[in-house]
Amino acid sequence: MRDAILRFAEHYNYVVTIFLMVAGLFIVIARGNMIKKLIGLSVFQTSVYLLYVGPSKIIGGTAPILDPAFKVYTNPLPHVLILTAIVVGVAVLSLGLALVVRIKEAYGTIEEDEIFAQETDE
Amino acid sequence: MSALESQLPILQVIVPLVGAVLVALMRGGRSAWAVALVITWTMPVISILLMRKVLATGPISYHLGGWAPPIGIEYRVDLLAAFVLVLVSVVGAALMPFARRSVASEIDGDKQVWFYTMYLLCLAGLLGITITADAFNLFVFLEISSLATYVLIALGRDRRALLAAYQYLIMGTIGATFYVIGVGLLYLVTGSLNIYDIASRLADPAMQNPRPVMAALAFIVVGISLKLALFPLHVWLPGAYAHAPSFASAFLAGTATKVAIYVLIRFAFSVFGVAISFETLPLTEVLVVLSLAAMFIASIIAVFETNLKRMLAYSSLGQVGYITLGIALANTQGLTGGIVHLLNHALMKTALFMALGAIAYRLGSVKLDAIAGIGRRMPWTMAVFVLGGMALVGVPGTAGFVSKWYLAIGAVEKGWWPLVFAILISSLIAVVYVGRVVEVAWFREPSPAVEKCTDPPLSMLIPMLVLTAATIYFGIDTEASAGMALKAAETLLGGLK
Amino acid sequence: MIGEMSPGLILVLGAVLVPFLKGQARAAWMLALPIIGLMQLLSLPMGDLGQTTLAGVPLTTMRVDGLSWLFGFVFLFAAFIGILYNLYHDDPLQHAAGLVYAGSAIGAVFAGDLVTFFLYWEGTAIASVFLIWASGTERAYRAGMRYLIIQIGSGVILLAGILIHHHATGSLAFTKFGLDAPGAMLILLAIGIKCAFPLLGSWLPDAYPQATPGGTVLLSAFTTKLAIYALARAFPGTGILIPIGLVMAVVPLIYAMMENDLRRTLAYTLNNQLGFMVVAVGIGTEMAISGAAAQAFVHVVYKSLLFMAIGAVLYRTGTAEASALGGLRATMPLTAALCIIGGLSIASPLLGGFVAKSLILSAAMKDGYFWVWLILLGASAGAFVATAIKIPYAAFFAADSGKRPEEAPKPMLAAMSLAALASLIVGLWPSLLYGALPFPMTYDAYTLEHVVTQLQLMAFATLAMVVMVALGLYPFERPGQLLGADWLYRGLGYRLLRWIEAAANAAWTSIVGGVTSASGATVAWARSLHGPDGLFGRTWPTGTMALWTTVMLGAYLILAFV
Amino acid sequence: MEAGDIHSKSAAPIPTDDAPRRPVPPPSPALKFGVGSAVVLLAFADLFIQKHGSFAIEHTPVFYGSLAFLVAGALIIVAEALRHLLSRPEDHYDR
Repeated sequence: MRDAILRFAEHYNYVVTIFLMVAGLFIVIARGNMIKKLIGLSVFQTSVYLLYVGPSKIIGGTAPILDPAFKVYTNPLPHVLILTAIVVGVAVLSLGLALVVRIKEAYGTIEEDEIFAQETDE
Repeated sequence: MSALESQLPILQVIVPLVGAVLVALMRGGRSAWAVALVITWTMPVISILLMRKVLATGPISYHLGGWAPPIGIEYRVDLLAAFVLVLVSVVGAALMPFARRSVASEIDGDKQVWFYTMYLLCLAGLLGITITADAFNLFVFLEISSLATYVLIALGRDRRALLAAYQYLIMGTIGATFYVIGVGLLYLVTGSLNIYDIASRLADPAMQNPRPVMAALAFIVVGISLKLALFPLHVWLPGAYAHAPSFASAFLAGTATKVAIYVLIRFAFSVFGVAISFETLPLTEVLVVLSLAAMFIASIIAVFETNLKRMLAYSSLGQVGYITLGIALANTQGLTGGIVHLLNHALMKTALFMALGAIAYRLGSVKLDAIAGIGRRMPWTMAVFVLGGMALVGVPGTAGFVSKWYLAIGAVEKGWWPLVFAILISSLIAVVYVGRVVEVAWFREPSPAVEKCTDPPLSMLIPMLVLTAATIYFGIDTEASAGMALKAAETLLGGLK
Repeated sequence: MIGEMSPGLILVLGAVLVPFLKGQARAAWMLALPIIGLMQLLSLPMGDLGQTTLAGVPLTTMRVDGLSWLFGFVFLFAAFIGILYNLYHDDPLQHAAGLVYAGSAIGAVFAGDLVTFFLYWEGTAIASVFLIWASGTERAYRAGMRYLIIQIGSGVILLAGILIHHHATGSLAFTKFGLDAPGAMLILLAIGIKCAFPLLGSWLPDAYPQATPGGTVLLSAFTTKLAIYALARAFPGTGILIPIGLVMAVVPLIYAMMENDLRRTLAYTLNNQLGFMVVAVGIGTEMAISGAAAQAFVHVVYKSLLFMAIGAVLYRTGTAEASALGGLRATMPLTAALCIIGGLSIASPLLGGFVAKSLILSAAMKDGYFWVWLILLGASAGAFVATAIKIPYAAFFAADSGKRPEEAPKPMLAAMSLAALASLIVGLWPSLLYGALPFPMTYDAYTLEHVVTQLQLMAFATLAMVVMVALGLYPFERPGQLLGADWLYRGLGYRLLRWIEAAANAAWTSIVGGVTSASGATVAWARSLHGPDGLFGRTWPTGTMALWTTVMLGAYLILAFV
Repeated sequence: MEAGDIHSKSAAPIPTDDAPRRPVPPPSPALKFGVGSAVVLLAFADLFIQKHGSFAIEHTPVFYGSLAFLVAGALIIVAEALRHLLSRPEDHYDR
C-alpha cells in the first residue's frame, strides 16, 4: 500500500497530465458550445505543457546559470519549448474565438447543433 | 554568391516569412499580389538550387545560428525533402498568376492584403515543415501553416466557410497536439529533439522498443493522419476545401496534405525505422485497411457528390489513400509509387481545382447541375478538367498511371494480388465520377447562364495549362518524377533498417 | 522519315491540330495523316526499333515484322477510307477522336513490348467511346458507358495480366505466351473481351449500332482486328481457341438473321467472321496464321464497305432498321451497287473474301480437323446469307418502304468506291496479298475446283433464300431487342447490382449508425452529466471527429502493446 | 438532346408480332430463272471437276451446294423460331 502511494506520488505529474489530457479531449467531444469546445482544447494543450515541463524540473536544481556553488541545474530546454507552445496555444485560442464571434454574427448562435440545423434547412 | 548559396536553406523559409510582413504593409490587393508574386517566384528558384546541390553533393545540413545539432536547430535537405520543397514551391508559384482575378472576384478588397499575407505564412510554414530536422521546430511550422490555413478558409464567401474553418481549427489543433505529445514522449525517452539524433538513439540496441516509444509513434501517426486526412479522420477536409476561396482550395489540395504525408514518411522511415514502424507496430496492416477504405468509400462518396469542389475533395481523400497505401507497402516500388503520387496528385488536383476556380469565376457556381453544356463554352477550361480527370483515373500517358503502375508493382512484389485489383477497380470508380462531369459538361444543352461564359483570361488559363502539361509530361518522361522518387525511396528504406 | 516514330503516333499527334483547322484545310490535313503514316511505314526497316527504357524497363516501341506490317498497312488504309467517309460531317471532336482511335490501334500493332501495347490499347478504348457518344442520344450515351466500362475493364485485366507476367518472368516483351501461367490467362481474357469471345462480346452488337454513321465504320475496323492481331501474336496454336472460335462463327449468325437493326446485323456477322480468325489462330500452323491475317485484312476492307453503305442509308433516311427500309435502290443506286459488292466480297471469286477465307479452310483440312472444317464451311454459307443477301436485300430491295432518299454524299461514295476497289484488287491479284503475309506463300486460289465449289455455295444458299421467301418463311423484320449474353449484365447483372447496392447500403448505414449511435450514447451520457444543456441526443460533427481520433489512437495503442 | 436524334423514332409505338407486316414481293420470275439455272449449271459442273480434298465427304456429288442449301434453310427457320423466344420490346433493358 505504501509502495503504491509512493509510486503514485512519484508519477503524480503524469497523472495530472493524463487527467488534463483526457478531460480536455472529453470537453471537445462532448460539448456543443463552440466556446466551451475551445476551452476544452486549451485544457488539452495545457496537459502538453505539463508533460514537457514536469520531468525537466529537478528537485533542488537551480536555474541554469553557471556558478561554482551549484552543481545541479534544471534543464532549460523544455521550458523554452513550452514558452513557444504557449504562444502557439494563445494564437490558436484567439483565432478560434475570433471565428466564433464571426460565426455568432453569421448564424446567431454558437451551438454547433443549432448551426447544423440551420444548414440542413436550406 | 557562395555565401548566399550556403544560406539557401534558411532563405527558403525566411523569405516568405519576411514577405508576409511586407505584404501586410501593402495597401490594396493589387500591390499585395505583386509583392506576393515576387516572393513566391523566388521560392522555386531556391528549392531547385537546393535540389541541384543535393543531387551533386548529397544531403545538406544547415545549422541555425551556427549552433551544432542536436543542441541547435538543424535544417536538413535530403532528396525527399528537396523533392517536396520543389513540389510545394512550384505549385505555390504556378498558382500566383491565377490568383489575381480569382481572389479579386471572391474576396473583398480590403481583405485581399490579409489573404496574401496568410498565403505567404502558410507557404513558409509548409516549407519549414519540410526543411527542418528539429521535431519541435516542425510543430511550430505546422502551427504556423495551420493557423494561416484556418484564416484562408474562413475568408471564403459563404458563411459555411466559417464553420469549416472552425471545425478544421479544432481538428487541426488536436492533431498538432497529438503530434507534440508524441514528440514529448520521444524527448523523454531519448533526450533529443533532432530527428536524426533521435533516430540514431532509437537504433541503439539498448533501446529495445520501450513502451513510451510505441506510444509516441501512435500519437504521432494519429496526429499526422488527422492532418493528412487519412480515413476516417478526414471529415474536416471536404468542408474546408469546398467553402474556401477557389485559390485556397487549389493551393491546399496541392500542398497541405502532401506535406503532412511527407512528415508521416519522415517519421515512419527516418525516425522510427522500418523495424519499429512496420514490425513492432503493424503499421502496414492498419494503413492498408484504412487506405483501401479511403480509396473506395471516399471515391464512392465522390460519385454521389453534386458540388464539384466537394467531389474533388473526396477524390483527394481517395488519392491520399493511394499514397498511404504506397507507404504501407514499405518496399521500394510501393514507396516510390507513394512518393511520386505526391507530386503527380499535387499537379493534377491543383489543375482541377483551378479549372473549378475558373468556372466559379465565370459562372459563380460549381454545382453539377449548373455546369451543363459548359464544355462547349469554356473548352480550354474543361479540357484541363478532362485531362486532369483522366490523370486521376490513371489513364496511361498521364502522370496518374505512373504512380499506379509503381503501386501495383509494389503490391505484386509483396505477393498481394487482391491489392492490385483493388487499385485497378478503385480507378474505375474514378472513371464514373469524372465521366459524370464530362457527360454533363459536354453532352447537355447549355443553360442561359452557361451560354454567356467564355474561357477565363490567359492569366488564369496559363497556370492551369502549365500544370496540365506537366501532368502529361510526367506521364511520359518519368525520369524527373519517378526516378527521383525511386532514389528517395531507396534511401529511406536502405538508410535505417 | 521521322526517325523511328510509330505511324500510329503520327495520327495521334496529328489529331491535336484538327480542332484548330477548318474546312478544306482540315480535310486535307486529316487525309494526309494516314498517307504520311504509310510513307513512314514503307520507309521503316524490319526489326525492333524505337528502343527506349521506362523507369529502367527496356521497351521496344516499334516492332516491324510480317504480322505487324500487314495489320499496320490495312489499318492505315482503313483509317484513310474512314476519314474520307467521315468528311460528310463537321464535328472536330469526332474527327479528332477517330484519328486518335485509329492511331492508337496502329500504334498497338507495332508495339514490341507489353507496356507500349497497353498504352495504345487503352487509347483505343477511350478515344473510341467518343465516336459512340457523338450520336448525342440517351441510348448512345448509355451504350457508350457500358462499352467504356467493358473496354476499360479489359484494359484493367490486361494490365493485371502484364504485371503478373512481368513478375513471374521478368520480361515485358510482347511475344508468344504459354497458357500455363496465370498472367498469360489474364492477358488472354483481356484480349478475349475485345475479340468478342462468346459471353464476353455483347458490347459489340450493343455499342456499334449506337455510334454515328461514320463512327461505326471506324469502330468496325480496329478494335476487334487489333484483338485478332494480339491473339495471333501471343497465343498461336492455343487449342482452346478452336472451340471458342467455332461458337463465335455459328451463334452470332442466328442473331444476325433475327436482328432488325442492320448495323447490329453487321455487328453480329462481324463477330461471326472473327470466329473464323480465332479458329485459325487456334490451329496455329503457318498457313493458318497467314489465313487469319489475310482474312483480317480482307475483312477490314469489306466490312468497312458494308458499314459505310448502311451508314449512308442511316444518314439519308435516319434509320437503319430493316422494318423501316426497303426499295432504296431506286434513288441510291450507287450505294446499292457498292453494298452488293461489299456483301459479295465475303465469298465471291474476283473479290477479297474468296482468296482469304479458303486459306483458313485449307489449313483446317490440311491438319485433318474434319469437324472444324465442316462447321466453318457451313458457317461461311450462313454468313453469305446473313451478310451478302440479307443486308442489301433488306435495305435496297424487299418490301418498298416508299422512302426516296438522295444518293449518298460524295465523300461517302468516294470512300466506298475505294474500299470496293481494294477488294477487287485483292481478288484479282491475290499474289499481292499472299506475298505480304507473315509467312509468304504461293497459293493458287483460282483453281477450277475452288471456283466451282465456292460458286455452288453461293448459288445454293441464294436458292434457299429464294425458296424461303417464296414460301413466306423468311423472318420478316420487326423491331425488337434480342436477348443475348448481355442479359447477364444488363438484366440479371443489373438486378444483382441493385441488390448488392441495397445490401451494401444497409450494411454501411448500420455500421455507421452503430458507431455513430455508440458515440452518440457517449456524448449523450456526457451531456447528461453536464447539466441543463444536455438535452440533445444527436452528435456534433466536431465531437464525432474528435471521438474518431481517440478511437484511432486507442486502436494504435492496443495494437502496439498487445 | 432531342435535336438531331436519329433514334428518336423509337419513341413511336413499338410494333409487336401482331402488327401488320408490309407485304414482301414474291421473287420475280427473272430472279427465279437466274438462280435456278445457276444452280443447275453448277450442280452439273460439279460432276466434271477433279476434287483434291482430303476428306471423303467432299467427294460426294454436289456436296458444297447441298451443304449450303441445308445450312441456309436451317438458319432461316431456326432464326424465325428463336425470334419468338428471344425478342423483346426495344426498350426492354431501359425499363
